[in-house]
Amino acid sequence: MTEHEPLRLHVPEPTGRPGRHTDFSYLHVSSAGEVRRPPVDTRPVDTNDLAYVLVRVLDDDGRAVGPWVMQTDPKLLRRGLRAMMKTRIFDARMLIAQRQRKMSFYMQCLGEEAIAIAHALALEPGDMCFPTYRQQGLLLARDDVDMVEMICQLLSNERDPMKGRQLPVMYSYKRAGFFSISGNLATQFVQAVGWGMASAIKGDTRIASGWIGDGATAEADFHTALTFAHVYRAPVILNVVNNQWAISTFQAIAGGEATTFAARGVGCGIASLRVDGNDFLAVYAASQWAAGRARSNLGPTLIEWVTYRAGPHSTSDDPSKYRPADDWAHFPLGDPIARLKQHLIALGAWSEQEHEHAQKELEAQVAAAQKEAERYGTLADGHMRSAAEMFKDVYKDMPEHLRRQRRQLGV
Amino acid sequence: MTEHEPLRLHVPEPTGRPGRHTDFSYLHVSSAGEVRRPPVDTRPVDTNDLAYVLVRVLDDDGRAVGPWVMQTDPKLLRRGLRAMMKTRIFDARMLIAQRQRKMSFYMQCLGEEAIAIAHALALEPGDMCFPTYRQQGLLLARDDVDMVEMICQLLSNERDPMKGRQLPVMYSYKRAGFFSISGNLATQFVQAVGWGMASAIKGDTRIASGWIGDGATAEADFHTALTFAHVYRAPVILNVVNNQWAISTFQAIAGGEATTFAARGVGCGIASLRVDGNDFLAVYAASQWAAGRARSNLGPTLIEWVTYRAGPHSTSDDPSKYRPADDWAHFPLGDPIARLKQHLIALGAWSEQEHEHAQKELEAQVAAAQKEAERYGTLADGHMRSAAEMFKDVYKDMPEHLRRQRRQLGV
Amino acid sequence: MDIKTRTNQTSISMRKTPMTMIQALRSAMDVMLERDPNVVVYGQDVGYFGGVFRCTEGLQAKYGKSRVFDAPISEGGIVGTAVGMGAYGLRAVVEIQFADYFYPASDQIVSEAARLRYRSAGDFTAPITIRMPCGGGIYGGQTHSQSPEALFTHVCGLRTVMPSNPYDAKGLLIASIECDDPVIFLEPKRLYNGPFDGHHDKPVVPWSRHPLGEVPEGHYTVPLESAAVFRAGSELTVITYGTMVFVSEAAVLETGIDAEIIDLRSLWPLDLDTLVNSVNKTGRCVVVHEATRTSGFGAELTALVQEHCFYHLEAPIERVAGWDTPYPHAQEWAYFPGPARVATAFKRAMEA
Amino acid sequence: MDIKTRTNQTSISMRKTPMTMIQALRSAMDVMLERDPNVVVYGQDVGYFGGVFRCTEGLQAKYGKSRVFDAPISEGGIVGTAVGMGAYGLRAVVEIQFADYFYPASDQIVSEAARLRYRSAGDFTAPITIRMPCGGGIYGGQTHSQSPEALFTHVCGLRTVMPSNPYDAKGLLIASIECDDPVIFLEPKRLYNGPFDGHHDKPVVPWSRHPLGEVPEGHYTVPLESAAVFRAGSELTVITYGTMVFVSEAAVLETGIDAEIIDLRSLWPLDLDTLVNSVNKTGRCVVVHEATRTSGFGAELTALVQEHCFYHLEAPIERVAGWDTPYPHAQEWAYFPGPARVATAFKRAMEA
Ligand SMILES: Cc1ncc(C[n+]2csc(CCOP(=O)(O)OP(=O)(O)O)c2C)c(N)n1
Ligand SMILES: Cc1ncc(C[n+]2csc(CCOP(=O)(O)OP(=O)(O)O)c2C)c(N)n1
Ligand SMILES: [Mg+2]
Ligand SMILES: [Mg+2]
Repeated sequence: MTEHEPLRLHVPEPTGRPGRHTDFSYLHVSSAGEVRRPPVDTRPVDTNDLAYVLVRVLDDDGRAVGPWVMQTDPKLLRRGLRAMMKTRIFDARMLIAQRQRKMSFYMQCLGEEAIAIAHALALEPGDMCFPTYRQQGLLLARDDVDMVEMICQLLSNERDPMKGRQLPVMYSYKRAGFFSISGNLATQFVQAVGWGMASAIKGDTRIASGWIGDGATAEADFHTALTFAHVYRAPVILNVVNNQWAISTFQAIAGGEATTFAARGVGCGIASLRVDGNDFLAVYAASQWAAGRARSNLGPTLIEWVTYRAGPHSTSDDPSKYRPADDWAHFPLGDPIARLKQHLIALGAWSEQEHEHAQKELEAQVAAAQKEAERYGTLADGHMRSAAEMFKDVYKDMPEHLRRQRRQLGV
Repeated sequence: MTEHEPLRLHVPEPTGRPGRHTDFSYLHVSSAGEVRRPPVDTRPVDTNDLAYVLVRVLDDDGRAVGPWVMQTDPKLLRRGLRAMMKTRIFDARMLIAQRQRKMSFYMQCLGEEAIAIAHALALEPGDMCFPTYRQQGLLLARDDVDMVEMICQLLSNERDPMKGRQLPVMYSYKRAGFFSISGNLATQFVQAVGWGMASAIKGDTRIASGWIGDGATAEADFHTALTFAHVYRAPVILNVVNNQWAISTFQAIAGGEATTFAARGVGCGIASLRVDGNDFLAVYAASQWAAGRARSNLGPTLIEWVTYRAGPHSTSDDPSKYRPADDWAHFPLGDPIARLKQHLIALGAWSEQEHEHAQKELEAQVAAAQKEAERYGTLADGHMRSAAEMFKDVYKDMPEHLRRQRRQLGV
Repeated sequence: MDIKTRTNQTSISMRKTPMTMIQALRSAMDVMLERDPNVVVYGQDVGYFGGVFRCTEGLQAKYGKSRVFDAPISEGGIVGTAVGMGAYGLRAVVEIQFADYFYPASDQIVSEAARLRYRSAGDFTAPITIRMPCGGGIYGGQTHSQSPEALFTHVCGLRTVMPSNPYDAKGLLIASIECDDPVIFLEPKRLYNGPFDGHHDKPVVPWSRHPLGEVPEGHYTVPLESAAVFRAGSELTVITYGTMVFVSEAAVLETGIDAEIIDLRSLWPLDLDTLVNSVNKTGRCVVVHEATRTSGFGAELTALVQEHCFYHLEAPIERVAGWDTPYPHAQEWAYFPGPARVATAFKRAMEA
Repeated sequence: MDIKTRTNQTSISMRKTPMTMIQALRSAMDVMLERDPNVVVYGQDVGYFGGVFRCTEGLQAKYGKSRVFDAPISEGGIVGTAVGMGAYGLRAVVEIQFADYFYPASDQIVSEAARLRYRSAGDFTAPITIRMPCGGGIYGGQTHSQSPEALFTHVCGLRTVMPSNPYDAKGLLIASIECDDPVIFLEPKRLYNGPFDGHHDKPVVPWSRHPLGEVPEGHYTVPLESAAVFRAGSELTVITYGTMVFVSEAAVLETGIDAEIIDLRSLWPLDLDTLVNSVNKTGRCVVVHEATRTSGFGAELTALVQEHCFYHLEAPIERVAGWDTPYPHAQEWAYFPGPARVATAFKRAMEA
């Protein structure tokens, strides 16, 4: 069949690489206020257009515009801003602690703070999130999760609530609606759907919220979650955090080229939105819309949050090897903290002074928490949970063979 | 949060059940000729509308109408008709042979014959299909696959080319572009993409064609195949045979409710079509369109073939337990053989007499093949491949432990 | 036959009915759906139709579609949602249509269900039961015949259970559903209708004519981690489970060797004392399973026995198992480790 | 140190360079990409970036994006497409970022790659090599530390290989890529940079100071199914592989027991003769691996040794292994079966 031209393998490339600036036009950014807001009981198939545009509320001047503007108490926004600031400070300090070898590993959410935090504020008590390792904002948005305890987890010390068994950042807070984080990508996305199904089976009113990264959408469990959520019309919000990168691979390697992650939801019969993840107001509004659907037996909503992973993947990673070092500075959706701050100042509900003051106060809070946590030891100084903990919780009751092994270890 | 109404689990139901006729309006059948035919280099995202309609060429009077009509040699159509008839006769006889316990198991493709056969005729030599157990038409459409050999496989006898190792119908014909069938659903869909990627890597011109059922699209490998096909723009046709049922479960349990399987392709950035699978001309035209895209480095195409599984799932199944017994008679897309026959007669390229004659001739051919195959034994009469075959081909060369085990068995 | 079947007290006085293994399993789910509103049952074809082996027939009609329902063909989704339901507080009893099809669920089983309690330090748990028909003998070929139990026993945090008869099937299934750990519940499909002993050319005796087919109608449990001495004997110890219990019994009858047959029932964690005591008494041991030999669960059993009974062993421990090949279709009975192969091992063990 | 490393003839005269295990693996892929146009290399982060452990660094630049490329985060897709490429005629060498993440690929590995030749009676084959870093010791916690080799050894049709040093790593990887069977190639990540002996509190010696870090630059193979006598000895036999080779060596030095250390290299199919000859000579045997103990590959090794060496055994075969728990993060060194635990087993074996 020599009449045909030879086939070629297409391997997608990012538009920027070290030494070559990224052309972000691939993102297709809508202007603020441009995208329609459908009624909460819209048919999933009718959200198709929304999967290819970008829901944005805050314009370049920090004004809230368009159909997704909600009446939001400035108190709530200030709370959100402070939580974002706290998260960024927390991340920065923990990064230093990791460099000081006080902890073995750390993962920041720099640049993505708005997503988890505005979402957390849009949920209700009792709802359950199934997060990835980059949603510490869900915890830091709350007042009932003790930072000291979180840092003890990070330090793997004597008070680590995970008993030293998990890598740093792999929190679990059932009481705060935060499911145990897994090291295996994507598994939690299906589990979120199962939790939502359970809530529906019991005639409960609580909903689930599942989280996944752009890269991990390539995993099977992404599809599985969409299928089960759609089939059983599960009360769940399916959040895809598209921060453009999965370790060293660009979102096109995960399947983002010439389509969107939101579009996959529509194909599966799920109402879907693509939203500016660095726009606190847009995140809050879209989360509310999706929660409203879930809580009214209207089924799941998939939301692709467009953002940028401003830091390295983890403390084991060096992004300057695979992308321009100053990429974030050119990312068209900016910095979520700066944007909400600008909005609040424009509203007259915040000021530079208040900001500076809050910054200092939060820095002190985090520093104090860290200091206290370090009193219970760090991985480096060997103050950790006893090796006997290793044999517990494998089963509810310890079987004979584990007792034998524990005796063998002499603990 | 008592203000919310209690959540409910939605479990989809078919519109018909034993004793209650199916309402097929859920299918959204377009009229023949109604659906547009985009250029072969269309952008995947621009096929969105095509994923929700139904490409049809043959109208109720057997006329070919609309933009998908192709100049097709009536010889080819006659060949297609004969292959469909042969397949139906083959299935019917093998079913009887199974009831006579000559073989352990059988699976028909009754009612779905047009899909594999028209598709096979649209491919070129060297292309590779990755079928499920319901694409025997791919083999029976060809002149170079010996029916006797196929029946030897079914009988698991001394000449079974699979050496007795596989269930009946699990053929493998590399030379005929037919990949070894797996008992595990969906795996071949990804493999088809891998084969297509390999062809592209080598600068070859051959393309792959992967197959999957509506039910099996819920498996992870469906999503995986779409992702890899999209990312690498693999030269592959992704066929989803939506025959409405997966054993006892209706296609809505696989995720077909209020959406389509074709729509999943669009979401993943793959050009997609939804096509009347009982319309030979539509199948041929859509397959050609997709093959053209693949062969021109335009990437994958997903095609949802809408059809009906007229028989039981397999010889182990009794569909009257879960659906109306006469469901097929009411299926709006009719019988592919009757429809092509009507068309050919309308063209003046076929007649009732020729049909009757062909029927007899093909029956005789199949009967003769069966007779000859049975000369080499059947599973029931114990004329099968030696137990020594069991130890071969586990590895390329038999390792010591298998030699030892073979000696232990004394073969 | 001397069957040491410990059961809970309440069951003793219960009315018994003859049941096949299928009926016994259904009865277990029925009892648990009735008793515990947090129990749900789902899987491929298990809802309206009642399962391809009919184990859940009638349950949807009785308990409604929210508690017994069909699932998409996604083993990963079935187990993954069950884990999520576990986190919520339900007890999901899910069916994998054939054990051969558990692989797409293996990440959810191994990385999630098995480790959830551990990694969350008890914050979340996954008290799920995953039923899977296993084993060959029905001309099912390589994808309807596997016995993958060894893989599960390597995964800490899982319990692996395999009954050999209707009585145990029901009691173990109830115990598994009530258990707070994830349980892999393997059902030897060749035993669904009767105590198949490997003589495939003879008609199988139905359970209605076997004492272990007498099953209490209500709630009872057969405790996990307890083996049964299926047949007491003095000359050698057979450690086995599932279909091979009856195949071993046939080999005993045919060789006349007075073997003690231990039916493990719970594969892991297991009742080590019962094995060790028996082997220390007989001095000879044959391990029998249908699964592929290499790195099969027989390897662990062999290793345990040599560790704990080394000074009592008078002969090498014999392993009888499926050959190290995929389960062939036509040559099924050359593959299946039937009574003749077991008998040969008995003789080797006795003569050594 | 007496290393019986059979290699093919052509290699003997080749120039050797000091290499880390990472460099040796990269060199193997480089050699094969160069020699065989049908070899392709892909996986998560392996293209532009060169792999999270940098094993494929520079290969994309050298061979182009069609032959060395990044893959989506889908282990099932990576292996599934590799099977399809095998059917086409390519030899895919794919990387699973950590062995802990192979589970989503298990259906494609077990049901497809391993059985394709068999089920198609040789019509199609899957000559693929699946590389996976395994083992702990880097504070990776339960999802960056596993050693799942036992699971693969239970699957007929697969070959499972684990090198313990740069020389073997390169020779075995080339042999694996050239092999027409699917090969699971496990790389003990703790050995990437030096012969780690379990003394985590001491700095590790770099490979450049170890004779096995001397690696020929060109093409050579270390044949599959051949074990190496890593250290000759007379008092007991240690059967081990991967990181535990050096841990066992440390235990020998620390106990002064003259143990023969066998480095299996190919786990399955394996070089049984080398083990059996050694145990028959020494009469004592300790099996050592890092993986979880129950149904670990040590169980199979123990079963084989007791079967083939029963009458030569003077003591129960000891197993040293990871505890039957997930790999903990903070308590990593209490989990890891270091020299002290191995030494204790040596002593038990000698005193029995
Ligand atoms: C099953 C599995 N495969 C691979 C990995 C290794 N891994 C950890 S994070 C990561 C990248 C994930 O990227 P993305 O989903 O985009 O999330 P992000 O880190 O950007 O938040 C990879 C490949 C893993 N943890 N689990
Ligand atoms: C992994 C896996 N799970 C379950 C099965 C059992 N099974 C065989 S065919 C089938 C139904 C498939 O339905 P569909 O994909 O619609 O194909 P159809 O039979 O309608 O052609 C099921 C559940 C299997 N073979 N493999
Ligand atoms: Mg990302
Ligand atoms: Mg179907």
